[in-house]
Amino acid sequence: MSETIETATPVAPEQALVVEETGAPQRGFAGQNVPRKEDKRLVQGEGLFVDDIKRHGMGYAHYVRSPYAHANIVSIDVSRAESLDGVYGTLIGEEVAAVTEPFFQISSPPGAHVKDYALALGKVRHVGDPVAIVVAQTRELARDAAELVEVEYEPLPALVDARRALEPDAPLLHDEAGGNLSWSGIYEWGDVDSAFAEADHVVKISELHFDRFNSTPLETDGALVEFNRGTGQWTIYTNNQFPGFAAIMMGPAMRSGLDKLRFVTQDIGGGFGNKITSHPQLVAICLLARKLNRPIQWTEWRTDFHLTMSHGNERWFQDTEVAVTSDGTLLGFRTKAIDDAGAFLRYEPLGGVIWAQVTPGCYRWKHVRLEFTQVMTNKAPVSPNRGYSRMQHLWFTERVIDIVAHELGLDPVEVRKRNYVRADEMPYTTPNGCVYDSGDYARMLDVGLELIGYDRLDERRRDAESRGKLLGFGIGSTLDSGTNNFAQSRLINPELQFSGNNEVATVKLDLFGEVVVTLGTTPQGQGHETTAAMVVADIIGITPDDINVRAGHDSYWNSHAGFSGTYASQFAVTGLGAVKGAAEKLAGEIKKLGSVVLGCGVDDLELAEGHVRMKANPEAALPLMACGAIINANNAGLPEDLDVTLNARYVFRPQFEVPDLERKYGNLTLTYAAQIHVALVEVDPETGVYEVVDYAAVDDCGKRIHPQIVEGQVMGATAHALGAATYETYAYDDDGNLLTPNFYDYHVPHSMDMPPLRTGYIESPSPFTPLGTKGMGEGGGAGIHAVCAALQDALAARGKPIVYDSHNPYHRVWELLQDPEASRSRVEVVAQ
Amino acid sequence: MMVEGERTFEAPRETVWLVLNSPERMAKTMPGVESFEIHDERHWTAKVKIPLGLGGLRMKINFEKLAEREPEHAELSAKGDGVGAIMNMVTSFDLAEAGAGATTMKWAADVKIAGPVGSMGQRVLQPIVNQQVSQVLNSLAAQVEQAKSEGAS
Amino acid sequence: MSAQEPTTSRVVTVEVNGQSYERNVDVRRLLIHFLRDDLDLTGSHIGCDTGNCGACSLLLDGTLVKSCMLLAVQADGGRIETVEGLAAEGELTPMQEAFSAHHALQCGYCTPGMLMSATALLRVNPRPSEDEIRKGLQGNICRCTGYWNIIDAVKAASGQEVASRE
Amino acid sequence: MLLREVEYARPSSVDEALWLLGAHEGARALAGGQTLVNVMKARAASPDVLVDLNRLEDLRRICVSGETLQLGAMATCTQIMGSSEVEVSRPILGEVAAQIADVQVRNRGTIGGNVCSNDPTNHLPPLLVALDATFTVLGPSGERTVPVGEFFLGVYLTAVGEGELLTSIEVPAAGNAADGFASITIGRDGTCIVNAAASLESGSPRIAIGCVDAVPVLIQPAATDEESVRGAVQDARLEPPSDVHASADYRRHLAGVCAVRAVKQAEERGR
Repeated sequence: MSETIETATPVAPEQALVVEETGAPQRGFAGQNVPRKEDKRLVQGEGLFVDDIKRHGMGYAHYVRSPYAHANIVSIDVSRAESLDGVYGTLIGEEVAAVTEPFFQISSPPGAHVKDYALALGKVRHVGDPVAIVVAQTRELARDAAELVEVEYEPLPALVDARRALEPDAPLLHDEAGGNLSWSGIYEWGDVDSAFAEADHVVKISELHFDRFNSTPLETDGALVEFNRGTGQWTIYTNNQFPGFAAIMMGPAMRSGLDKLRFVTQDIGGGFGNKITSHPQLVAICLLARKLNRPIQWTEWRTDFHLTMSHGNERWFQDTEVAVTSDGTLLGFRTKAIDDAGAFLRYEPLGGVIWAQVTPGCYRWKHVRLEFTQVMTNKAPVSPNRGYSRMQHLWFTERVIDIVAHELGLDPVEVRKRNYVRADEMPYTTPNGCVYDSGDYARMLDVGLELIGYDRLDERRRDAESRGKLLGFGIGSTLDSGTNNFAQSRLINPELQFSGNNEVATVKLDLFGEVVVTLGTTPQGQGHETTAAMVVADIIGITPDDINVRAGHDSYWNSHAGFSGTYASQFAVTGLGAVKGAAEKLAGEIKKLGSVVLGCGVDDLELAEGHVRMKANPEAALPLMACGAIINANNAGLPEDLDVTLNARYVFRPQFEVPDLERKYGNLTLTYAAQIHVALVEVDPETGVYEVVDYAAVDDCGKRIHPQIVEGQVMGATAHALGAATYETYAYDDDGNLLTPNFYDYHVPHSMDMPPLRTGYIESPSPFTPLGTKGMGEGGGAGIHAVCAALQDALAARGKPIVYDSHNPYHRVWELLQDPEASRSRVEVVAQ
Repeated sequence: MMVEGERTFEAPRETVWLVLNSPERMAKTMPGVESFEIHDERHWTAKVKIPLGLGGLRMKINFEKLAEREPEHAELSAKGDGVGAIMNMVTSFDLAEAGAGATTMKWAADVKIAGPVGSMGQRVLQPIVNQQVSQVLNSLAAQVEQAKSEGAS
Repeated sequence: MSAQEPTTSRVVTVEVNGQSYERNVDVRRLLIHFLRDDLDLTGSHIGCDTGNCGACSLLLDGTLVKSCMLLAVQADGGRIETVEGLAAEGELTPMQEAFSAHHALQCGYCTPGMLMSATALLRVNPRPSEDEIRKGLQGNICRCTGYWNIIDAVKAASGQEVASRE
Repeated sequence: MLLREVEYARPSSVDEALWLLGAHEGARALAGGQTLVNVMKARAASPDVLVDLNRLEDLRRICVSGETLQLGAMATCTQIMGSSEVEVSRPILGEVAAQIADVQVRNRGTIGGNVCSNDPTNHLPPLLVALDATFTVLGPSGERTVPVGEFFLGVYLTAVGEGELLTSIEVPAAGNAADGFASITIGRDGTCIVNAAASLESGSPRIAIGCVDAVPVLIQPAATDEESVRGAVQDARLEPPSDVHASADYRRHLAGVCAVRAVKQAEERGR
């Protein structure tokens, strides 16, 4: 297998060509909506999801979980459980601690001192914290036995409000950390003080709150693990979406070489970031597979997912001050962010820097100070959730824009257009050294306004009034920054040795002419098999149907690297970049072989219609099948120095530098897709019940390889945002009980809840990526911002209440209507 | 959740106090008691089957008398442990003469329910708790009547 | 009086997608687990614990049900249709074709249940309005698509015009 | 989630069902199972024996006898929605049945199961209170009819005792009565926050409010104007539960709103 690592240097977006029989050039597959390769199996129930996998003699694992938010574990007795017929065995925290190390902590101190194991050790820190696992012959028996595990707890006071976490009398979660602080840092760029000196107005906002929710993929986490005693290797069939990260977490903890951890995924029932941090569960199941010497199957229950898995970061923004000139030009802002990480740091405190990828949002403010404080509480651990950490910050910037506009009597559309980064400023360097690659936000807004019928807004207001409703109009402007520079983790912990990013693909031409593609990614519905095939087809001169893209990820394919996975809006850049690189290498080798066989120069050859052939004389052609046969099985007489394997591996590596850690300055991500969304809501003033009655989503993710898939991602992100804006919340009572542990009380949007949707797009190709694409799919929570803005607009007529929370269920809207002053007291405008 | 109220009994304070502090009599006020075991005058245990229409919820409840100021104030802790539910309840009783051999009892209970049953939601649990409480109070009244007729003191 | 005594397990005979099965089943085993674990028919999925998500939807004697709220023994003697039975000899149904053509699935986890609900809807209502489609699918949660493309697919499968969004 | 071990019997007659319920301690009738099975999955409740009523077609019958609409306890929501008898004699039942959960649940869920579970969020209990329904309960000692005022005893608790079986629900035919229903749910079709049903006969309203107490609260204002209805709701001194979806105050407020809306809808239909 030949191997080179190249650097993707900025190239102009190109248009792949294939040659038709006529010889006339025509458009390639890229840019077309070809049918998804994945669909045929999925619409027939022939997908392979993790719970579908079975092995002879496998045992079913069931977790015993804490009913208390915070308690010491006095004793655990599994004897009655183990004596039940059909029970294979159990696992408890002491055993885990005896054979594993605590998980590596990303954080610098104090978070670095947190000790986190696969099962609770000595105390439980949130409702659902796992204290034991029972394995039995059937799912039912495992659960029966779990009820026989006797755990004695000594309840402790629970910490549920992050704002209290640093008070001296606050309950302490992790003694080793010496407090509830995980990480804090001060970010300051530009000249904040003089910006405020220059300002005509300073708008002060005492507190804003971004609520806790997550995207609840319909398939919960799971794994089937086999342990090979002879080789000491674990094969982990799972739906973890970031095996590269899981391996880094699990290997050292399990005192195991990474190659002993074989990760296999196929179809994954949604991820949205929520399936990145299942490494504690995977470790526990691995230990059981070894201890009980049989395959172990674990599928998380929905209730367990809600209680324990991957909540989105809850964040407060306190003492915010915004410097504005009288014409509505935004100069800068100061704020203090308090981030609630929950009980453990499974991916945190990376949220403490990820937000900085979009520091100024879509706007040109130059002077920013943000004090970031992250604390731990007796709630489920947080981890990446679609829009991870940027969404919280973008919601904040959008709230600020609308509050400023409302309080200064300015038009939210005008204020945005005045302050958006302009198309002619692209590529644009932000105050903290990030580079917005391309885009035209003002134009996107115009498209959105047209789609929503902005010119008929007054008419619609009157119509709503005539029906006793209040109509509101709101904009959400967001960025979907993609392709991380992992060096940003050093802003959290300078000791970390991560930087840059990468992804791997292999493309080979097999004995019988079959083109086979393997990816390091772990798709969860993004259609990687399809788009990868399109890119390869355009380069090799065949059709996507001729190409077999292996489904999922398998460490054994050797087609993965340290950052392999599907997360953080990057496949269209890193994944397809790797695919393109590998396909071009293969194309080069095919031509090299062709030149030998056809006796001509490499440059005289082209690839088309499944042949390598002479441009001048298409009759002189060698079928790909022949190429595959020659190299793989019929190679006598080939020149000794012919370096052709027809098996190309390519590692795509975007160009990044390590940021200046002192100034916290540098480029943190490669691409910036943008979403400008516009929402119209109608509020029933009698009840606070409201509905989104019209919605327009305008997206720009550069070159679109498969427009339908891109639009599908936009729709999905929009649905998540609308759900979070109105219905979805992880609410806890004062004792730390989760009040929304299932789909009754955690209402995700149903088919009846979705508003009429219009979509628009513009294409600003990225100058920094091989295909002009930008990573996309997360969105920036634009729907949350747009609904908040629309509510504030709708309620303005009723005492100008301030929408201060990202989550606005009916009762909160009703409270805003009842007592607008209570919310207005959060805002003060100081003229200077 | 906090539930509280006030109730007047046509009986002297001593009688009400006696009932409140008699495990045997208190046992009779609880719904669905299947067995009852007294460890000492401050600690006792009851196995109950709380009648939910969908099938009774079995619980083992340990009672502990936390404080008392005879004859006007008492505090009782009840820790219930059942599959699917964990209950912690601290109830305080304050007795005052209401003249003419009557007694008013101010009571307040702080009820905490965790586990799957807890996740059934407050809109379900709160009414259930309120209902159980009013049943307890009614049978408490009955016990007081009985104690009075027995001339207990 | 003489009545059959209650038991904790029973012999169950069902016809699934035209094939009949007989198994001895624990009474407490839910129909969805019976299909997935005992019959190895893993096309129908489980997405919640509470009967909300509809990923396990199937047709029992022609009626759309959620198989996580039925005991397997309750299906005894019944005729079951699941997603695996839609495409006879691998020939996709118009509904399956429409789901693919309109990108009505991403991860594909809700798709089997969604297809069964959509199929059941068109059997009783061959040309449903958009509201009727939404109501017909209200018991099936999808977390990827936001439903818009699914609604389009059902429209298309029922031979109706699908309007552009742009 | 997974059930505890449980015994199961499938009676072939109502008598057999009754015998099974009486002969086995901890036995419980299994109707549609759309609530019971979920509660059993959570293991929040675990009957010892399930007596499956789903093959008892007699219990599914919907018929009109004289001035009374008789609904078999095992009539499903879907059945009620499509029943011409219901359409003719008390259409509101079909309309409200159509607002329950989703297609799959309506296909299995029965009117008897819905009222016997009496979850505060259910739509049918307040509706049947407003319609002044009566309930036929069969027990070892024979049949008895229970007026709606005595039927609902608490959350998951009704007058149907151990060893008894709810066989049918009788609702007076509308005659010149007009009915209305209003509810506030999470989203278009999510969990109910507050609901109310109203039935007006010659101006004297029966209004039942759900999800504000353990059982539906009946209020009977003197008149149907908004002021009287709101006043009557206030006089009821509701102490609603507060939860993640609504504070007690908000529920109290919505109770008034829903009551008024249900009455308005009834009046519009009356005209």
